[in-house]
Amino acid sequence: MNIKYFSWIRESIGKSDENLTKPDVVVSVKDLLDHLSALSEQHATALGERVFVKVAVNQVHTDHGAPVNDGDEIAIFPPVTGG
Amino acid sequence: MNIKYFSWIRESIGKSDENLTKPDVVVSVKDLLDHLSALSEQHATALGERVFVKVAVNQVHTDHGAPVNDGDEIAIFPPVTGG
Amino acid sequence: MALISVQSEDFDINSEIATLKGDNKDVGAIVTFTGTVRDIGGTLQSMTLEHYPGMTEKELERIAGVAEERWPLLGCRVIHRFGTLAPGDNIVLVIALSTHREAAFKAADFLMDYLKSSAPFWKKEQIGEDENWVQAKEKDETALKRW
Amino acid sequence: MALISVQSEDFDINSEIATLKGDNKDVGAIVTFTGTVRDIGGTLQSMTLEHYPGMTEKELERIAGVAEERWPLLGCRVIHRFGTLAPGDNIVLVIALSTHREAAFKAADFLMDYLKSSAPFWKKEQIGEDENWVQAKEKDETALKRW
Repeated sequence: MNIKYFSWIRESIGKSDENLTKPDVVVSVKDLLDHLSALSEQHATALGERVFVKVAVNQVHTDHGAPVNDGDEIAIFPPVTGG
Repeated sequence: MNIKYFSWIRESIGKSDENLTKPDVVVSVKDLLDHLSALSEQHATALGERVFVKVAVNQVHTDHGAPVNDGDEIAIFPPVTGG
Repeated sequence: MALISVQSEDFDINSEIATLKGDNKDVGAIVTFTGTVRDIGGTLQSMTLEHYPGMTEKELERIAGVAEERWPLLGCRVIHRFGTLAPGDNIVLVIALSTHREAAFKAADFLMDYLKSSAPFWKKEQIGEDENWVQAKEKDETALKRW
Repeated sequence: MALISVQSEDFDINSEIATLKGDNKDVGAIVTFTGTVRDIGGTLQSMTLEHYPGMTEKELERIAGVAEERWPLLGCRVIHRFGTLAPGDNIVLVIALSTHREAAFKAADFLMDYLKSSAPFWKKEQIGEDENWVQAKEKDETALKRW
């Protein structure tokens, strides 16, 4: 799966995207966020406050309970502030 | 008093304004409309359906119970349709 | 203070916005409403707008003053045309500027509702050989109850 | 079908309205909303808008599609800029055309509320030596409950 980061989550993690083979234990968005948080201190900090962590799967907003699959494009970002 | 007519009330009466010395019996807008209606058949037709007769006294919308005075500028017109 | 114009000439939205905004950096939201001459049946030749000179300006200023009291506006503009207009022509322009979008939307919406039911304008449609005065809509009166 | 653009260039309201309206004589009401870069304290140097290419366009099209289903629109335009903007610059333009004013006002207001809370844009402010990501407002979420 391809993971994209935006805004301060991108800056905090220090990269705008990374590729990952989905571990078997990762079934939901929440599982993925837990898995990513264990990758590095930066990931842990960026993804720590889950209420500020929004996720889109294949460019559609989803909640943390939604399923993820290998091959998905997963975007992780803070609440949007456009307009 | 100066009476101004607009829109189809103006066309129906056949003039855009007329001057009038206020008769003593005319105290309210309603009295004035009654008085004007007696002036001619055209006035009677134009002012017949009172729900469609709106009045401004000295360029301010008023209801038919409002007082009128000699020297007032009275405008009589149908419901407005601008915008 | 709102800017009010009652005129026969057309208006230009870009330049009206630019004038209102100037270099005011507090402005974050600009809402415009433009009303145009409809010709849904395709039979309208022209529309003539009569108004009550003197009262019209006063009434538009009064309405704009109410909007400026109710919402924190950084600019407010009302232009209403009179005379003979063709299908598609502009009739009225309302602009409201504010820091946030809610005030700008509400003020523009309010201005149009009040203008529709209290500004002394009357529309006459020319269709073929006929001339018809446009009838007032009851819903324009009921729209006021929102405010 | 709504017209959607995500671009770094500025936009021109007059020409966008002209394109949408064309010679459609059913149009009677045109509402525009323009969002601009605020600098209330007078200290902002610039604002940078990051977005999610691909999803942004999709999301704006989705929101515009909902508006077009809910209100009888005769035209709908959304332009959102990205990149680095100066105080006073335009950020976003929404235009809704309809026969009557109510639909045009409601659709433009709805589009802005939804865009604010779902279009994937993030603003960063440059103030002196500091750079701060703008925080999302809770009221943008609660604004959605109106619809």
